[in-house]
Amino acid sequence: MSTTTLGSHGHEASHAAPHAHTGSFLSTYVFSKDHKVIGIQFLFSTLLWFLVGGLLALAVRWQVAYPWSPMPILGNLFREQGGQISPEFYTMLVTMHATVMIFLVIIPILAGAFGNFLIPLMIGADDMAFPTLNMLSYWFMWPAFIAFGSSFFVQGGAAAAGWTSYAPLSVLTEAAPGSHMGQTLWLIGLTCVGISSMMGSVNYMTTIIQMRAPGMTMFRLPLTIWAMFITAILQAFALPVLTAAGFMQLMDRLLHTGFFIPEGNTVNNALPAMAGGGQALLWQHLFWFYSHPAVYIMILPAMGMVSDIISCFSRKPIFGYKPMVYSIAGIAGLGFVVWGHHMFISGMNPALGMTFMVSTMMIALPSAIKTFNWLGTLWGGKIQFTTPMLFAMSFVSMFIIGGLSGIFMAATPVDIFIHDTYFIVAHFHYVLFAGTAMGVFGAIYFWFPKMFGRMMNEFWGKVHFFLTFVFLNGTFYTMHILGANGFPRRYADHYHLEIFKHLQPLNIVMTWSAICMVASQSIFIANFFYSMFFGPKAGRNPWHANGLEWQAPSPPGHGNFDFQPIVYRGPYEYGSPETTADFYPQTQPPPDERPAGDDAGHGH
Amino acid sequence: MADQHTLHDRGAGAAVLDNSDHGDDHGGHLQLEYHPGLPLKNSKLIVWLFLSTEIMFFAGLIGTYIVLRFGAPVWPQIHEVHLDERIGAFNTFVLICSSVTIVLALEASKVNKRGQAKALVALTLALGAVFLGVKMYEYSAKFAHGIYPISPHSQIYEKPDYYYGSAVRDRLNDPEVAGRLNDFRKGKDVADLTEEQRRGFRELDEIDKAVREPRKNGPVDLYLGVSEKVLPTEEEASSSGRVAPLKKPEGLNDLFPWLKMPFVIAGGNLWASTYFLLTGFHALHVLIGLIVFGLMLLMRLGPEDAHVIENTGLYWHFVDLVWIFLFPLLYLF
Amino acid sequence: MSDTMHSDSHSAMDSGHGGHGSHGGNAKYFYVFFALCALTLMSFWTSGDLLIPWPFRGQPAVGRAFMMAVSCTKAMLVIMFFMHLKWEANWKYVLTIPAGMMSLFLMLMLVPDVGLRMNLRTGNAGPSQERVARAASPEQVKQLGEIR
Amino acid sequence: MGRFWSLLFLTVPVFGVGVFLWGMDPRVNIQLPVDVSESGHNIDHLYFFILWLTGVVFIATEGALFWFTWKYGAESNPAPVKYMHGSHSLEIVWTILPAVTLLFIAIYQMNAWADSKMRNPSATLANGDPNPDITEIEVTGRQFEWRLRYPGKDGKLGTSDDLYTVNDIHVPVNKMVLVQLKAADVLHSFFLPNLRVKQDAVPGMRIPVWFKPMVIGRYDLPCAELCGWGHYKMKGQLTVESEADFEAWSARLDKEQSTTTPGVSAAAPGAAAKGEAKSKGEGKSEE
Ligand code: HEA
Ligand code: HEA
Ligand code: CUA
Ligand SMILES: [Cu+2]
Repeated sequence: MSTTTLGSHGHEASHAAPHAHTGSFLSTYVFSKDHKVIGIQFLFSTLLWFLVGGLLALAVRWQVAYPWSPMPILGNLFREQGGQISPEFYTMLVTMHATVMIFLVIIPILAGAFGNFLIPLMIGADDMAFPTLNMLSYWFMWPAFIAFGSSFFVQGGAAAAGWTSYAPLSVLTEAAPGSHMGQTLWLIGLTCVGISSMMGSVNYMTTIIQMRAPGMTMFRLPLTIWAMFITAILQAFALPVLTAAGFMQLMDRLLHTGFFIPEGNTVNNALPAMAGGGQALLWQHLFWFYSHPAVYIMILPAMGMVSDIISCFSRKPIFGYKPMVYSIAGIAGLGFVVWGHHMFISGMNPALGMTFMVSTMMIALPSAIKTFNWLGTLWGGKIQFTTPMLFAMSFVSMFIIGGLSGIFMAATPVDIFIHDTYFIVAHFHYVLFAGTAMGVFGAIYFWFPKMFGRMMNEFWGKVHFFLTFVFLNGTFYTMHILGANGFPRRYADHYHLEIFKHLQPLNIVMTWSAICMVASQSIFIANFFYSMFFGPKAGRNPWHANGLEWQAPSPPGHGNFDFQPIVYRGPYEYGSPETTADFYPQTQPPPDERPAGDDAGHGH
Repeated sequence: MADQHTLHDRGAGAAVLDNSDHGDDHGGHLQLEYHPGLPLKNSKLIVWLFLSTEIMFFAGLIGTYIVLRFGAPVWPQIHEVHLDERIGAFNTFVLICSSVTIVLALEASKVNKRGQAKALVALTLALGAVFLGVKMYEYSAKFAHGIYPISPHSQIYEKPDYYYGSAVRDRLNDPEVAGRLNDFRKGKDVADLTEEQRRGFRELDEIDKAVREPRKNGPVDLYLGVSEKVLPTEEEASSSGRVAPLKKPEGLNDLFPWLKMPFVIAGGNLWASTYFLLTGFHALHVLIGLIVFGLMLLMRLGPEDAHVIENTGLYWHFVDLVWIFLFPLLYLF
Repeated sequence: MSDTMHSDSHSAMDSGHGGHGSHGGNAKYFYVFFALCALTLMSFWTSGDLLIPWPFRGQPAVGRAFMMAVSCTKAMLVIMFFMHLKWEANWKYVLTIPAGMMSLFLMLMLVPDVGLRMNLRTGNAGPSQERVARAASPEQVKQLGEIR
Repeated sequence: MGRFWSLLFLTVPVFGVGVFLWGMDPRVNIQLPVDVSESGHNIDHLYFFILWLTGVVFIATEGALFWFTWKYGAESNPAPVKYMHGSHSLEIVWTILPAVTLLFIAIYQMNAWADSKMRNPSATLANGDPNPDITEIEVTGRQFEWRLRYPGKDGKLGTSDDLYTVNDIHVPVNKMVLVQLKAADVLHSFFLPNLRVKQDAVPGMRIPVWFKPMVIGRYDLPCAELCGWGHYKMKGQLTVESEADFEAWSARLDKEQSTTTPGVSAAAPGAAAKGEAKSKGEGKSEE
């Protein structure tokens, strides 16, 4: 992160290195405009929130397995209730668990942390197009951190209307305890996250379009960058609608407009709080118009990074580069026309449901193409079972499970039964945790040397992988079975219903599995921090990878490159017959060309 | 948008040529060369990208308005909600003028007519301020009539029904209202009242008696009569043709600002919700534009700043564009 | 997307809107200005009190369609001339068309659910009695007119 | 170590399929709950159809993943990597095949969807009389209970002989039930796991829900849409009984409720609901 390492491996570095950067600590590490620092700031913040979200999940799990029995250890945090989770607290826990995980972990860790860190490095730029804007996009997360974080401590507690915040529950303050200040804070936090993502996304698009190194054509971009690019487009087009909807909900709550409240709505027989005139389903439409594309925002970058990792450790070009690119674009395009699949049972016009069902089925197609191409990449390679590779392969394996369960739900008649049951919970934890989060772990292990200049410990990395992999399946797989029994979501206690009584033992197993899963993350945390300071030094290119980022110093100095990168080929030329090494960096001139630095790279 | 010119705009492909732009935070490192995808400056590209997100933002808002409006069983005529399309048309004209002035400012700055450019930007700023001023006037007229959403229940009622009746009675039971009415009945301070106000009190007195004497008329007729006295509306000339009343009829609420009597506007609540939502967010955009224009006046506005004018101009034209749709949708539909 | 980029990337930077007022002086802005004013008047015409009375008084749908057409024309003029899109390369379509399509699609999909909420719909769902009882109804509006 | 990891990936399909097979074992009895409706088997059929189909895809893809990691591990695979960038024909194959499969599923299920959500039975005959083949009930979800209204003797909802209960639905067996679903305050969801019925109740909307119970018994009616802190305890009960029992039950209810005058508020919850619904229905008139 400091310029002193710049050029330490240096070819051609001599003229770039000497200018030592003399900023204050504040401007170098806190209010830095350097994309790498911002990326790492995002990484640390989101990992911290990941831990918070994980602990919230444990509280949720505890209640589901042992309703009303005081929670050990974590229960000390709410000792005034005797460590017992009350029903209103449970809905808060579920809501905030999902909110934290989605808005403060997965979205910012993908776009914010990895997007920031990787985009300029992988396209050969010295920074983002607008560094100040970039810095602001990080600092706009803080109001959100504060709003979400503080909402636990305000009167009535945090938001408790589910992460989907369905109106009218979220609008009528009389209807739920967390619907007082907590819900307002939730909406404010959401808006800030939105503004942050917005600034990030326009910046990323500009950077990727305009600041690629000579020779880096669009079809020589690593898939990570393609995924980030298309994710940015998704953000740019989908998010404003959520922002608009969020403002409407805020107005409904604060100014008592009536967008989401129909006439004649009563709470507890009381006279209508507002005159209303609106439509409850409108919120759902607007919310999912963003949040369905958002689920792809939450997986596409991981897919991109996994593609890079798989190709690198199969020592083989990615199978079907262009189909991969087109399928990312296809997912994004189709992603805008399927939002209704969350509303099949919502009272939406059933004819609309039919249309959305067909488009939802079709969206499995690009995902299928991607899955098959990953498998194709593995086929005939020389697979190195490094930690990042294990995580990447588990991404593929787990995404298949999560994706296939999506087919059940896309089938409207089946969704009648499984909607709002644990089948859904299983589905999205498979795509989100077992998919994206595993992909993110892989990416952390993969790019850690670039970020901090040191390697993470392989052995403990594998132990971390093994435990996480086993316990995650133990936690989430059986949720499918629960769902098939109609086990409803967001229930503080299921067992007073006759048909769910026999499912408690299964839940106990899952809860203990979840506890072990969270516990095994301590290995990761220890490995992460130990390696940051004491890990073996990584050279520029510890994995023998092709991407531009691996030609820069580790960690890259200010301005990233100590030479002018010129790109001669795509990023996946592993095992090319043109060279003797099994990798072929994008910047390495072909044997019949003059050495880099000339204007040779301009033609394409 | 606001900090457009403060952001480091490292012109596409100009990395090598354009060292001057790399301020303190880029000191010293190697200047990289790029292969830009589009023949645009980065700043212009990002403004266009930003505008496309804005399209979606307003699509969300306008779409909401359209579906709610046409789904509503009844929507108020604009004169029922005291909206005047001539004011809207005037504001449209103002925004169109400001669009012209900003584009002329751009041309002027390109040919290095700094003074002219500055004057035109200032003119744009002034026009934008006029727009906001008119908007404020319109808002305050609505607020004065009690046409706005408010908790726990707005003063707008959909129907002259039981709920409306009890709201009227509640209001009449309010100590302040009841007190003033009683004072009038007792003849206290009557001398200080104008003729109009005396008439108003007499009407209020009638209302007070009528609503406490149930089923004299059918409640619908009775309450409609009440509402009509509280906030009269000009009758429509025909079902779609609208004749704008030049002199607004005065109602009891206009006469007595303290009265705040509820009234009936069919569809009025949702109308108020959407009207303030759309115009509010548009006005916010105008305001941001004005701030940027204000900052621009501090610049030299020669050819070197032309891109700043161009980018703000793009934003400003977009704001104009939104209004081009809002005007007919809100005032003429 | 990338195709457009490629074809554009080498048409030199200044061939775009390099900024030398090369599109026929400022007169065009005034023409556009007058056109916009005239169009505003035209949509204002539908409200009926200009010199010639608006001929479609009884049919609000005609007036609305007319106004939207006028607004789209105005928007086109602003985009093309003031925002200089007339002189930009193909990238303008990449940005504007998807956004336009998506916003149209959003509105379209809202119609059956929100736009028709008071009507009977597929599957025979409809508004609840409570809602009908509290919502304003067209009959009442007629009554209102009679009283006034 | 490579072998170890490929075996780990092999456990995924083994464990995955195993769990479902174990769940289907009648002794364990962790599977779809008993279906007692006339048309629920359509949904079950689709569920199992998709289960088999995705099961095959699952085993194939996970199996391939295992096999490739087993065969092409760097430690054990002496062959050089296959340097290739993909295959056009393969891409076409694995685009068309899933596309056809998915389209097939999409079309295959449309009928079941239309049957359960679009082709609603009518509560009235063509001449306006109540349809004798249908039990019509109005169900209103509110925090945190289900309020029910039966048409009473005249078979019409909204008349003075309507009957009211809370959380306790009785329906005759073998007869189509048409529920007019509403919500008073927030979203709820009318979920009958044993009848494969689920429909959100939306404030401001009246949504028809229909089913035909075929087996006498009592079934749980949980609420399946988050409706506040008491969401979990918002449970009703569906009692499916013989026509005679149902008649007896409604006659008893009728007797109870016609003796209670609507004004008396200290009465049973059912009667309270009645009084309230009445005043709401007559909102237009003076008190
Ligand atoms: C990263 C996030 C992510 C991803 C990628 C997906 C992917 C998909 N999702 Fe999921 N989804 C969520 C996150 C995600 N989802 C979340 C968070 C919710 C719940 C929100 C809430 O209510 O709280 C949800 C809910 C949800 C629902 C609503 C359920 C309900 O509430 O009733 C539906 C319904 O159709 C659905 C469908 C799908 C489909 C069809 C895909 C497809 O894209 C999957 C495609 C992938 C495959 C199919 C696997 C690989 C392909 C093959 C191996 C090829 C061969 C396959 C076949 C021929 C079938 N999802
Ligand atoms: C990205 C999204 C994400 C992730 C990762 C998770 C992770 C987990 N989730 Fe969650 N969940 C959701 C998104 C997510 N969830 C959503 C959207 C809902 C729906 C909410 C609603 O209905 O509104 C939900 C709901 C939900 C429920 C259903 C509640 C209900 O409906 O009643 C349950 C129950 O078991 C659950 C459990 C878990 C568990 C055990 C984990 C575990 O996997 C958690 C494991 C946690 C860790 C492993 C943390 C590790 C920490 C680190 C690695 C940090 C390292 C730190 C440094 C280096 C500094 N979740
Ligand atoms: Cu009612 Cu959940
Ligand atoms: Cu979705």
